[in-house]
Amino acid sequence: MSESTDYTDTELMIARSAQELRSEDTVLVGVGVPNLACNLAKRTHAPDLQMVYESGTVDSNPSKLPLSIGDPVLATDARSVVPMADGFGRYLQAGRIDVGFLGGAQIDSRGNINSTVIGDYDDPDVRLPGSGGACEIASNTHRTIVISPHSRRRFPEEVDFVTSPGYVGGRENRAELGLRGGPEAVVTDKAVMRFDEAGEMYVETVHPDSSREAVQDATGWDLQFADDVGETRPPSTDEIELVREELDPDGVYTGGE
Amino acid sequence: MSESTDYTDTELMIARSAQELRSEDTVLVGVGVPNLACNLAKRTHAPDLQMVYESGTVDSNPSKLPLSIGDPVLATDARSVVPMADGFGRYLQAGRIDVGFLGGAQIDSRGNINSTVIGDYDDPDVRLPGSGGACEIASNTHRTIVISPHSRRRFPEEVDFVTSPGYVGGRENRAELGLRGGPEAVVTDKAVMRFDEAGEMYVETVHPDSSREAVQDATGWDLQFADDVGETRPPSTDEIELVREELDPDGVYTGGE
Amino acid sequence: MTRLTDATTAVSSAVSDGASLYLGGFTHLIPFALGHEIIRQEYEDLHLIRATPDLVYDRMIAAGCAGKVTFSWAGNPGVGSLRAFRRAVEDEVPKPIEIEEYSHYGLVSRLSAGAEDLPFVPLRSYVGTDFPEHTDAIRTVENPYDEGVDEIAVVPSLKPDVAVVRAQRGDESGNAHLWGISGEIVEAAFAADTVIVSVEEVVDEATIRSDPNRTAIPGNVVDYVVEEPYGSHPSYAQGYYDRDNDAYLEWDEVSQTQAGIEAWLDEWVYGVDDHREYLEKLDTDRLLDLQPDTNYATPVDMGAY
Amino acid sequence: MTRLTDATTAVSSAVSDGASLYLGGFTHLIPFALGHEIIRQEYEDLHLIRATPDLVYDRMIAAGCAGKVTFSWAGNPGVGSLRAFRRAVEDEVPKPIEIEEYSHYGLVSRLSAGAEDLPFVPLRSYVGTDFPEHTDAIRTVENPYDEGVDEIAVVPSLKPDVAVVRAQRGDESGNAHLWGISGEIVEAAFAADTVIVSVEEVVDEATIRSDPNRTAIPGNVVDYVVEEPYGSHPSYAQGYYDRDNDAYLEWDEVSQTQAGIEAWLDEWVYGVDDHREYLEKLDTDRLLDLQPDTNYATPVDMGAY
Repeated sequence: MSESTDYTDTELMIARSAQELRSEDTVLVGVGVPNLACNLAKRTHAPDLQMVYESGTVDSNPSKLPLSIGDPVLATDARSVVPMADGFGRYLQAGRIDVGFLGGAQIDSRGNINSTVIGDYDDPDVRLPGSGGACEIASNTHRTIVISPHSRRRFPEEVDFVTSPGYVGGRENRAELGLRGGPEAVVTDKAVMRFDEAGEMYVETVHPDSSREAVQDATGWDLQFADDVGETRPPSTDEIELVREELDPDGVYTGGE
Repeated sequence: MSESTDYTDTELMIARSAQELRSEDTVLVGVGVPNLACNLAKRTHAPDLQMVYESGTVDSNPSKLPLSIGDPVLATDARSVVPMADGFGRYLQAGRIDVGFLGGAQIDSRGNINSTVIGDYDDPDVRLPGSGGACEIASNTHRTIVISPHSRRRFPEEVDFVTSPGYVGGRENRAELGLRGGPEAVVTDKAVMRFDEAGEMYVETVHPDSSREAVQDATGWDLQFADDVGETRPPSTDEIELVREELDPDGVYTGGE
Repeated sequence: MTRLTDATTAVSSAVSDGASLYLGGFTHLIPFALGHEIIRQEYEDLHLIRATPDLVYDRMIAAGCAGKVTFSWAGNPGVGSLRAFRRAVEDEVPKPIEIEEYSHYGLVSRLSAGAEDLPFVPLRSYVGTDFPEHTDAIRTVENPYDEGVDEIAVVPSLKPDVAVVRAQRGDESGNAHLWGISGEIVEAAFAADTVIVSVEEVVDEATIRSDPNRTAIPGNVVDYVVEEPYGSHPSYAQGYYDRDNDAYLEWDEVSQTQAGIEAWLDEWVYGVDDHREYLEKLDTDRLLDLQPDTNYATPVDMGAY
Repeated sequence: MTRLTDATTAVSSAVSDGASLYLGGFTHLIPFALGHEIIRQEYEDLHLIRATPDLVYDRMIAAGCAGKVTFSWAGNPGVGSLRAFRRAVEDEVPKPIEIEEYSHYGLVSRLSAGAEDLPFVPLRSYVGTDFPEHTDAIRTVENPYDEGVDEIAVVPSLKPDVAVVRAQRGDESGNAHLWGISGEIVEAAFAADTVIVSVEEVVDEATIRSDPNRTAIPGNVVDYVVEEPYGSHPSYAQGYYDRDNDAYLEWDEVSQTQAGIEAWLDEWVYGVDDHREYLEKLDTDRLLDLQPDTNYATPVDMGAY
């Protein structure tokens, strides 16, 4: 597979996060970039990937890009469709979902995510949409993958509101609290980060067009780097072709940025 | 409607307990005598009676006598069929069932019922089938109707095990405990009994072939009688004809005794 | 017993100022037609309950109907912000609203508890989050068993005064079949005191009884039945129509300002008598483009015994 | 991924001495064929879990497979006593068994909690009864809200090692459609560690995916799929066959003595290799008489989008 040299930041994030998925995984998919990443994985190295949506569709097989997570295209030809109470109870809470994809307005060094509010809760600067299923996805899956643009505003030392718990007081503390799994990777437009034994974020690879300095500058705390920090593998030409021609031909999610 | 003079004790119990049902009722039906009583009511004065079974069938419309409460004849042509968890949770516990029919091996003066064990729980004389849904029916319906043969063994001063709560410590106590409704009538082969303000059983009517003395003799405590205790109305010839020719033509439940 | 009526009667009989109200559907089967009717009847101080407020509550908020919103995700699904909701929360425009916030499972669990008349239900959420600090109803109870966590979050029962839900087909008693994504519709219908079910088609009782496992909403919980073809437009109805995505994108523009919304409401809500008139105002090709191809499920044999 | 195998392999792979075991179905869809296979493989000290032990557990108890029974109603449905169960409890014949007893809702709630990995769930039962005195697992927790009762009963999660359930049709991955009365089958399948699903017919995946709302048991929870026509005989399978009531009445006679049961097991269980051979021993007219008339549900249109 030849490496592409013509790709956008979003396309890199899609291709890189797709690599986090394995064919035997069951993944809780969000609409937009996570949906593209999952579909890309399914069409490449993870053909048996099972996509579950928080609307209660299990092993969806969408014939086109869903417009929302309640899109009928996710129900037609699905393996099963259940009420939300069961999707959250019998799948997520029961530990049957391997991977969750999350975004968020703010992410801190422990992988705690805020998608609720910027500023004071009772007198907000920006009122964000809120958790949706994110709190449950972060609490109950075995691995979460976080996708986000990289900036100081989005990577503050402390989030304004913990919507989705990461390694709250460290890895051990998370397990003691009865929370499963935890953040596995954070994929941004500058780097790929993981979490160390203590549950602290560190940079694993830096993207080809970015740099160690650019990554640190876009982060609100003194970020750790792996001893052997490498360069992120760019998307292949095949991956880019799939995204552009089949998965998002109208450029709904990949055209803009 | 002419009164029948040719009927068995069981037929009288069926016809008399059918009279406790109203057309607008939703009733939790057990197999056997309660099933016959409900179907008799539906074919006579209560055409809109909704029969719900603890197997989760709602407004069943059985084309023949069900052999058990899981009989497919209760599902075919039903209004709705739900998992038991929902039948017990969203119908019974939620207070959507007006009337429950219960039997039992022992009934006491407060209408507490034992269908669990005769003798010591850990070293039983007779191990009975147990609650099934009886505990929930007695706790959650708005009225329960108890059907039982009348004998000192079956009407002891105190039951060996409270499977289904009646007026536990009296009517007020029952409400305080968060229990709905309570026993409305006890129909035996000798009399019809109800419960006074305090939740104590009293005789409302004595059956034509029985007597006040026979009823007291078959009861393990000093039974109260209404001031104006009357005679139970016998079944009509129409009712007996319906039971014998349409509802239980093989005499499965009405033939024996 | 027939419970069939029209939208105007159903809404005026069921809803009153200050009522708590749930409008059903998880981006699928949203009762837009009845939502618009509620706006037309100018109720005030409603407590609006929905996992995903969506455009239907954005409109009700901008119209001044809302006093409080209980929710778990307030966005324009697949598009972006819910602007009227944000204006009300951030700037108190057109009036301040109170909010009560959960995650999806928390909100769904509250309705489940309501449906089963339980005081509360436990769930393994909210640990390590800031929800309990801001949502007083999220509490904990001790686990009385040795197995598992020492304590667990609980949420209390939620019983809306009124639930307005949609289904694809139902009979005149309100026994309804729904398929595809049901979200939290069924829990809400069982939890609410008064229920309006709005269907794409009224069918005879025999059709419903032919497949009782599909009757997720029984007439037992229904008070009013309203037949409204395309009653979920611009949202979806599985097997009937797709989402009118242009309407969702348009709303992102329309809702940039309160004045923009008011002009829109004047034309599309206050300016029409009912949903039929709203549909007639749409271009025909807009509806035609939403039709899926027919794709029947393999039927099951219930057996005649 | 195919999970299709035969009854012998499924049972020998999934079950071991001392395992906790749930055999599904609320008088409907009882997995008799696999129950008999478990007896044939002579497991011991099993913890048998079922709301209604029915004939299938009566046979396993008499065969000496059971060490404990967790249940809520132990009778011969519509007929009378469950005699082997009673002999074991009353007289320790053929060996003593431990019992753990609930009401139906209590047992179903335990499986629901297991299916959702909750430590416990509340229910409004057991107030004023003698259950809590004899069943230690029934406890209470305080209601942390002002609304409703001060305290409420709870039951703990129950996760059987193995669940054996039946459905009318399933694909080779174990995605199964079931209809009619499902009892507590689905909760148990989600609660158990290992699941065997036995179906009347194996169908292709497209049939299952044509009606995803009907897929109550997804392959996600299934380990082994076994195709067994008439696998619930003598109990029912909606749309496929009625109960063989003579067999239930006969059992009332057969089970009068332990010796009677042993003779019956010798002929009908140990004396045959598999369920096919058991069926071949039955008179043909006995099966023919159980066929219902065909009666299809009105299908739904899922739409192709």
